[in-house]
Amino acid sequence: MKRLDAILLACSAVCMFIALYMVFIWSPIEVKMGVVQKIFYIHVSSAWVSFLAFFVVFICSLLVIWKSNELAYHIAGASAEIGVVFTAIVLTTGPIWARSAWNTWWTWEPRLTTTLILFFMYIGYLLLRQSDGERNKVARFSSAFGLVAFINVPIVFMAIRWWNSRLHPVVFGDGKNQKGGGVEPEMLLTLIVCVVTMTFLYVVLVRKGVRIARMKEKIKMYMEQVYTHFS
Amino acid sequence: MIVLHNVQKKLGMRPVLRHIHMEVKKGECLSIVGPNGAGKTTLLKVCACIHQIDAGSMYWNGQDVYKQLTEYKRNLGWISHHHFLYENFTPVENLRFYSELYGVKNCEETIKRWLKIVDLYVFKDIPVRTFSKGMKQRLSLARALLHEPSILLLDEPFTGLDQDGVQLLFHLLQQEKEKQTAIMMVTHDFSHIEKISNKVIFLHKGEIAAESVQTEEKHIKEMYKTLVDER
Amino acid sequence: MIYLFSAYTVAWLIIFSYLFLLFRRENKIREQLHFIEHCLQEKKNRKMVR
Amino acid sequence: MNIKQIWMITKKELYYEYKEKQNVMFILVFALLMITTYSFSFTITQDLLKQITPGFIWIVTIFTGVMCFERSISYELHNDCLTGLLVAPIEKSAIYIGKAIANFLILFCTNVIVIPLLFILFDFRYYQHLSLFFVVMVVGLFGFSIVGTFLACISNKVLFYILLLPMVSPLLIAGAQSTKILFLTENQIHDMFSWLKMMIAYDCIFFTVCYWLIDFVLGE
Repeated sequence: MKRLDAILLACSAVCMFIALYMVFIWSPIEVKMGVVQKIFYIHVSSAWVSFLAFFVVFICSLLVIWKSNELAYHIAGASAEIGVVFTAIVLTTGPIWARSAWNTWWTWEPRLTTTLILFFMYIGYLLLRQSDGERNKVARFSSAFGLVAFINVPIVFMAIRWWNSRLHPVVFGDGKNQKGGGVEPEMLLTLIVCVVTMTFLYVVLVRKGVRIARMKEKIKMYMEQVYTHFS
Repeated sequence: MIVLHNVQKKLGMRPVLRHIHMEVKKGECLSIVGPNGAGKTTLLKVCACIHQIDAGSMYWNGQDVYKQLTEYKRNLGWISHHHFLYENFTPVENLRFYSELYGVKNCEETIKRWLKIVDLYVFKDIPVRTFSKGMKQRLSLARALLHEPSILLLDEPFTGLDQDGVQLLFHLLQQEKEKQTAIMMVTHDFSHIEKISNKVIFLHKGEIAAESVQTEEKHIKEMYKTLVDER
Repeated sequence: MIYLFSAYTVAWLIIFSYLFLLFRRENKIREQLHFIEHCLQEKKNRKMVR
Repeated sequence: MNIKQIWMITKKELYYEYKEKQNVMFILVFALLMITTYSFSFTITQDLLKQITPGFIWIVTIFTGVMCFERSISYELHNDCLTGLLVAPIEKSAIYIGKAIANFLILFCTNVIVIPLLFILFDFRYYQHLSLFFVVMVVGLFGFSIVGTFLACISNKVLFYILLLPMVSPLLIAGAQSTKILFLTENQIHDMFSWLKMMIAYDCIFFTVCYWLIDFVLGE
């Protein structure tokens, strides 16, 4: 257990340095947008991690509902937390880039808005997990919400896309990840390395979160023992 | 009447009930006692099919309960210290709703009869929210018994009941026993057990720790003490 | 350039503060756990002596 | 699915609302107060009115709905009546669907009162496509009640608001847009149909999912 963690941590650290090197020094500077384009790497890779995290929440919620699997419940919790953190990164780096590229902080563009709603939904999910009540009940309820929330994501995306394209002129082309012209192979490689790094980081964080959750469980169990001794 | 064979129930990962073998015959009253968190209420909820069992089997009249769920539930009565009444309905409306749920035949007459039995006929058209606690409890007895259940589950029925209510409950239970109803009762109040029960089951940490056909208060207290101290 | 800088700063800040939070939480809970285990152990020992 | 059981629950629910008239009064007064506040907060010209009324109708609906859903569960928990229902010989999904339908009917009735009042108070003249507007309203409210009732079952008072609003945002967008098209740009009526289709798809998806999930959620 411990060893695997160490290996994973080392891997993610090494990857991190490689990624940083590639992002800032190795990869070419984009012609149209200039150096600002480099935000793109961290933006996209954190977006990837957050979607991955929410997908994991979905799968784990299914397992909780279906098989009442305890481990899945812990993983879902840790994953949702990480997802929210990385969505926060996406939501802060996005506007910074937008400011430089489109000269506005925020637009009600489908991807941005969907991400924002996603952010709110999973904050709701985390709050629901922390609500008081019988443990099993809370687990069932929050997992049900995790399922419904994930199903809602594509619908929200569709709705917002239609909403925008029908009634507003499309100002910024097809989405914000549009890169002028084709992608340079170096850029693509850098992006891939960044994504891999972030995924490693995600795995490390999930394992840590699960460990914490388990320890919390243990404490609860011990507390029960203590209480029965004293009563 | 009801037979539980090797029943297991988990809430999350934690097993709440393990290896439960028991049988309640017609006209028999079984009491379940045990410390807090032993799984008494869970056992009752399993018998009422609110919780689904994870392993083992449950039989009613020699057939699997889950294969005749509606029929089984129609024959089920549940009395608890919560009274399950809608505050803004009058007694008649409350009883009418429940008798509709259970498909009681000539319901108006049955309601009238039961209101007379629990001595609330005078107040039949006054909203329940104005009632005293004792009156609500009495009405809840009528609510639980009006479809003439052949299995009766009692979840700490004496909590919050006044002296008259206790007398009435005993009277009704005695009647039910004569009508060959199978009764299961969870209670903390050992003094009431001997008056009605034929058998006592001691539940500890989700397992049946002991069974006894002696139901005197002293005997139960002694056994309870030794069981709790032992473990 | 300033945008690039601020974007990366914010991102790393968020990641590291989350990491920091996680570690602190873990340590806190571990302490609690040790404390309780210790208490229980002591209790058991005392019982055995008695 | 058992129609008879669902109807029993719906009937009880509606009868309960009928007995406790103050609840419906609360919802109505609240909606009217919102309209009043709306007129205070904007200086309304006829032109602006047309722009914001469609959205406003849906905002009023959401806020009144939130009150309605939250109550329909809270009085069930009050004396542990929910356990009473779970022990009774009916399906768990019947309880949920019965409640959802009752909520839908209550919301619909309040809207039938509130929307004409809104039109009268602001002198908003609108006569075309009333039947289409009706259809949009019904489809929207149905999806809204389904999701709202489900979320009310799994959350507590405060959290409910936070969970509900992002969840119904597609419905809100589609509803507001289609209403806007009906009110303002009648020549784009075919666009309205694609929004309507989306709302129907939303209703179907969430009906199926919630219907399946409620068995695992209720009574645990």
